[in-house]
Amino acid sequence: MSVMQGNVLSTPAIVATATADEPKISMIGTGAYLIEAPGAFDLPTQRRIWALAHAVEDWPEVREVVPGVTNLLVILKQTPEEPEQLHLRLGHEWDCARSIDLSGKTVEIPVTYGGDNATDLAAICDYSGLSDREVVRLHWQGDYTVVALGSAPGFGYLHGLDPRIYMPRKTVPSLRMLKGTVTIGGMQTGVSVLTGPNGWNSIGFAEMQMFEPTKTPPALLAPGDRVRFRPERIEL
Amino acid sequence: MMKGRKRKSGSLTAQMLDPATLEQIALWLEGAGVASIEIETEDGRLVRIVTGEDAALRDAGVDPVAAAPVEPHSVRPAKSQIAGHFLPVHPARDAAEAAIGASVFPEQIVGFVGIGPLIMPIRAEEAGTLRACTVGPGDLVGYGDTVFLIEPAQ
Amino acid sequence: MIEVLQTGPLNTVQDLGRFGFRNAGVTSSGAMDRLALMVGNLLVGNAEGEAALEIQTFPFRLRFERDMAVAVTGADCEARLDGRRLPPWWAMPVLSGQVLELDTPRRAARAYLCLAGGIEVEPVMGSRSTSLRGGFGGLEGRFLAANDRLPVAGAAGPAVPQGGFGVMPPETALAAHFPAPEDGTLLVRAVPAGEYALFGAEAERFWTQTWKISSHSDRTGYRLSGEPIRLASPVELRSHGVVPGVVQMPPSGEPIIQMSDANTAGGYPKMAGVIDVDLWRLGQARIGSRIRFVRSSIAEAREAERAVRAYLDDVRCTVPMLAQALAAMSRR
Amino acid sequence: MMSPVPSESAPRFEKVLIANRGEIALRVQRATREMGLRTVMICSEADRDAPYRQAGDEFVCIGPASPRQSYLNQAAVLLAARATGAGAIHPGYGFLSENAAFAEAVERAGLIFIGPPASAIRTMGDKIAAKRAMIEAGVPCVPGPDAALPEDLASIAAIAEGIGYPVIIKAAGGGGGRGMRVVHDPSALGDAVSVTREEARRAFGRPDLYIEKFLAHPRHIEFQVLCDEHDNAVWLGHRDCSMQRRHQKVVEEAPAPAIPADIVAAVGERCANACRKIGYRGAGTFEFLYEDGAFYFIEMNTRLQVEHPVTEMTSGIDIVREQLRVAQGLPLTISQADVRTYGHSFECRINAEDPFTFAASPGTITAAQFPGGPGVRVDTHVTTGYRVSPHYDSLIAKLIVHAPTREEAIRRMRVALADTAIDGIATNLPLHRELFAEPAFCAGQTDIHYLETWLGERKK
Repeated sequence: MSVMQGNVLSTPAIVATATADEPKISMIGTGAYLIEAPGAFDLPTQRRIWALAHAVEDWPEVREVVPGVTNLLVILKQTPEEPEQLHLRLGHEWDCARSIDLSGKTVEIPVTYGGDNATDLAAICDYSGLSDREVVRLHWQGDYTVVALGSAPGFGYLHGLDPRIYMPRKTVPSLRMLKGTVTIGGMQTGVSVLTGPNGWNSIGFAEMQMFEPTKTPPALLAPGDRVRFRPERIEL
Repeated sequence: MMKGRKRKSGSLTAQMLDPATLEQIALWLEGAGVASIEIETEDGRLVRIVTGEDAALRDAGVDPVAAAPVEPHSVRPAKSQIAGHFLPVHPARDAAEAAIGASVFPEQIVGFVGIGPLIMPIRAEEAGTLRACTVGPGDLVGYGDTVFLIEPAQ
Repeated sequence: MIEVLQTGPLNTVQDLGRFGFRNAGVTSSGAMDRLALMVGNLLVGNAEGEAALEIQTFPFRLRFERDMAVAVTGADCEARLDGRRLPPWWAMPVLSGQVLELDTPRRAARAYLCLAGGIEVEPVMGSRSTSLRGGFGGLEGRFLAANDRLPVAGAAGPAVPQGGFGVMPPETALAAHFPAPEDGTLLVRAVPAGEYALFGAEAERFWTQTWKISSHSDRTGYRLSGEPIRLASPVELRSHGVVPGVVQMPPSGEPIIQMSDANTAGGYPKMAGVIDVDLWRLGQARIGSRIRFVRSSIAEAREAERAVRAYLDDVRCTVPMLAQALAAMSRR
Repeated sequence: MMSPVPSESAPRFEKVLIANRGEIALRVQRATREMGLRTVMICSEADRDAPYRQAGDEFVCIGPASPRQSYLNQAAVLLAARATGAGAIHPGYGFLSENAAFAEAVERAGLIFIGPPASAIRTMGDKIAAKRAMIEAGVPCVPGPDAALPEDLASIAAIAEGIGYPVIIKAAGGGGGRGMRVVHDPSALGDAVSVTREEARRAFGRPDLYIEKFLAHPRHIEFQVLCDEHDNAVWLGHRDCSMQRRHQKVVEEAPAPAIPADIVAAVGERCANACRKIGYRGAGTFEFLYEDGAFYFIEMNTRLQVEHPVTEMTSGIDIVREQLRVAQGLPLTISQADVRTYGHSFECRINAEDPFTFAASPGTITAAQFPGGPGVRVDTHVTTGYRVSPHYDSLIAKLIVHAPTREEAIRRMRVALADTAIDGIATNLPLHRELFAEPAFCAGQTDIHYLETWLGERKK
């Protein structure tokens, strides 16, 4: 399964996206629409995406909605009879969507920074020109918001990373990164939920279970949640 | 798609005595290198069908010496258990489950009947040699209609 | 109970998939050939989405530990029950102790074993499908191994006729509604997706060339090999949800089709989306086989979907009729 | 609401499966072919060699001889339709013709049942529901409440008075003469009630009693109706089917002799209205008892009847053809104003049975000869060499004559009967010949008890 995974951990190096103020609405196959918000990746845009998701998820023809990074995938129960109509309705719904602030919980994640699992810390230091202590400090001092879940069960894309420690994803992914590894990918950060190949940069390790299939809901994080990293140990 | 050929189901006797069927059976027998065949009908009658002389076999390119010796014993029918259209070969396969001339074992599937979206098997009742198929592909067959003739093993 | 006697890797319990958790990063999973699963279930009197075994590595052998009705659909694996050869797309009652064997199919990739009542593993998030990547669902979230025993629920539907019966394979029954293969090349219908226009004139080659399904293909996705179609400069998108059927164009220029275990998110440019109703055919395409994309439309997809629906309804309606007719005939 | 009339070019079905055997299968098949529709005829193993096998487009055996395994095997009939691509099923009479569940199964399978909607079959199959529906539609019924009698005698007496003597007291669960008492005047009511109630308690385990008007010498008169989906309902005159033995009709005639035309017309109209009211479709028959100038509804047959030819002869309307048209969604070819009946028609049911012991007589017909000539119609499926199977109804032919007057029709039937010869098996031809020489029968207006009484006396 490894070969198909690399692409999901995207850094918006060159972003092909919607024009200045119109969202881009396109179909994927016969049963899904992707609505991509115009403009930058910021929280106000993301909040508008959440508002759109909230408005659309109860439509009778909708099976599920998947919020992404300033975009929303709307999966239909069946192939639409009038695809153009639905396209227009989605556009209209975006126009009407106002920012909603999901009243999320705050999750504190204890982290062991550095150590055996922080194999990419040195590279980040090189890239940023900061010391390892600085990098770790900037990371745990951050105030993060869960933008979306995806790529793996319970994996949260966290927004709020200090721009000084932005780090492009690796050209050669780590082949066996442990589940629980705290990582930086582009302008985002997150805690990996599966052991396996991973292109993000590792800086630490968290024991916390991010996903338990038998729990309701199974994922610890939800869009809108606030995340704080608490440095339990720093091994530098 | 099924061929819409008109086909009446009927008793084995009636089928046997139909000149067209007789001719067809004779052809099959010749093809199989068999000189004569006896068929037991459901009312216990024995019908013997004898093909042409050895010369006819030679004309057909069949070596009479190689022709399988056929003892004058009865031939058993393999019947359809339901009304539908005859499928000699399963639609997902390239070849029949059993070829004419092949040995078959009891309960072996030798052909099929299509009923709308479903398929029912036609089975050999006992071990023997599959001698002839008495209906054409796509023909309508009924419950109890003879579709194959099987020469029982000794 | 059924007991696995012999199996290759990657054979799993699957149903129609797990829905509603994509936004938590949970892939839908589910049978690669959903139609074969649905038909198999209908043959044994189940609801069309009961859990069954998806067999994609062979040989596979299994013993039934009680009398039950089963159906084998999908790829023709020359199935044998206690050594006796069965036709493909076949349902029959089996006895406790009987052994079913499936061999490597010559055509198609996956066979489905449906059991009356369905495989009764604990549903996880509303589905019994195995998520190998997530490690949950199906049998302990893993693929089957020899000596595994799987529980089978009690049958609810009418008894399957003693001598067994079959169904017209969808390929035959629905031949008029699917493009026929050309020189052994599977024609897969797709509609252009979000970034299609970025490829400009190059996009034409997406449709005209024949792609080979590479060996780096599995339930997650098919990597295709062929003459690469690259963008002048690589494009990455913000991470967004994806669905099975999406055809992505990574920088290598060789397409990836996301399949049943599709990633929930992606960022590669999307060239096209395979129409849902053609996904089961892709699910039966083998590694090394060739495919070509045929430009389709939502209207054409709907037309084919209606035909598939009618076929399934016909099977659902006719199966109990056959059972009843035969039962009435055997009663004196 | 008028549903749109489908155009002739887009019929709802092009192939009809005839789910029956014998003369009616052949009768239906002729009408079907006349309309340019294709036919599928089914048979059991016993009927494999039926002479009509050559007549239709397709002929296929669906199961063993026993009716339950073949003609009554609903699923097998539906599968045969599915296999042959038939779009509609004509059930004929008997077998599955009045089976509401079958009608539903046919519709569920996406096919057209050539008959009324299942709901109408169901309502009319339930005696109480049918009676209520008829009372609502203004069709006269046998007087008497549908509820069990109260306990106190005074109330019972009042009910009896309301109905008018003679009345009959019936035990719930009784029948066939058991648990029934006829009361001719009020003085006998008390005893009859208490004796019958005691009998009911002991014999049937339920003390419930019902009361009804007692008809001593009724005739069996029935009205043929036809309805389409476009709110048209017509009645095609009436028939007298009083000539019965153990509820089996032996001879039928149309019209029923000596019933005032105004009474007939009033009842016929109500039957047609009742059809419109219950949303009936296709052909049907309202059966009545008739006594002293009054009609009493007994039941409705929601199908084609054996004796439909006498109505066809007098009305000139092909009832099966109309059934097929209605099933196609087409309007009836006639309105009530177009219905003209002319002359008189008789039908003799020729059965393979001993004419006087009525023991069934299966076997091979060594010679069969049927009459002809003006006004003579023979509906049969048998020919020389035909084997009458013990598995099915013994009806082998229907001899039908038509003439301007009843007297002429009787003379025509006598000649037709004389010209008919069936050898190799016993038939009831001798009974028919004797009946048509019987003065009382020839005079007409005989009641439903006449034949059994006549047979009883003949024995002595």
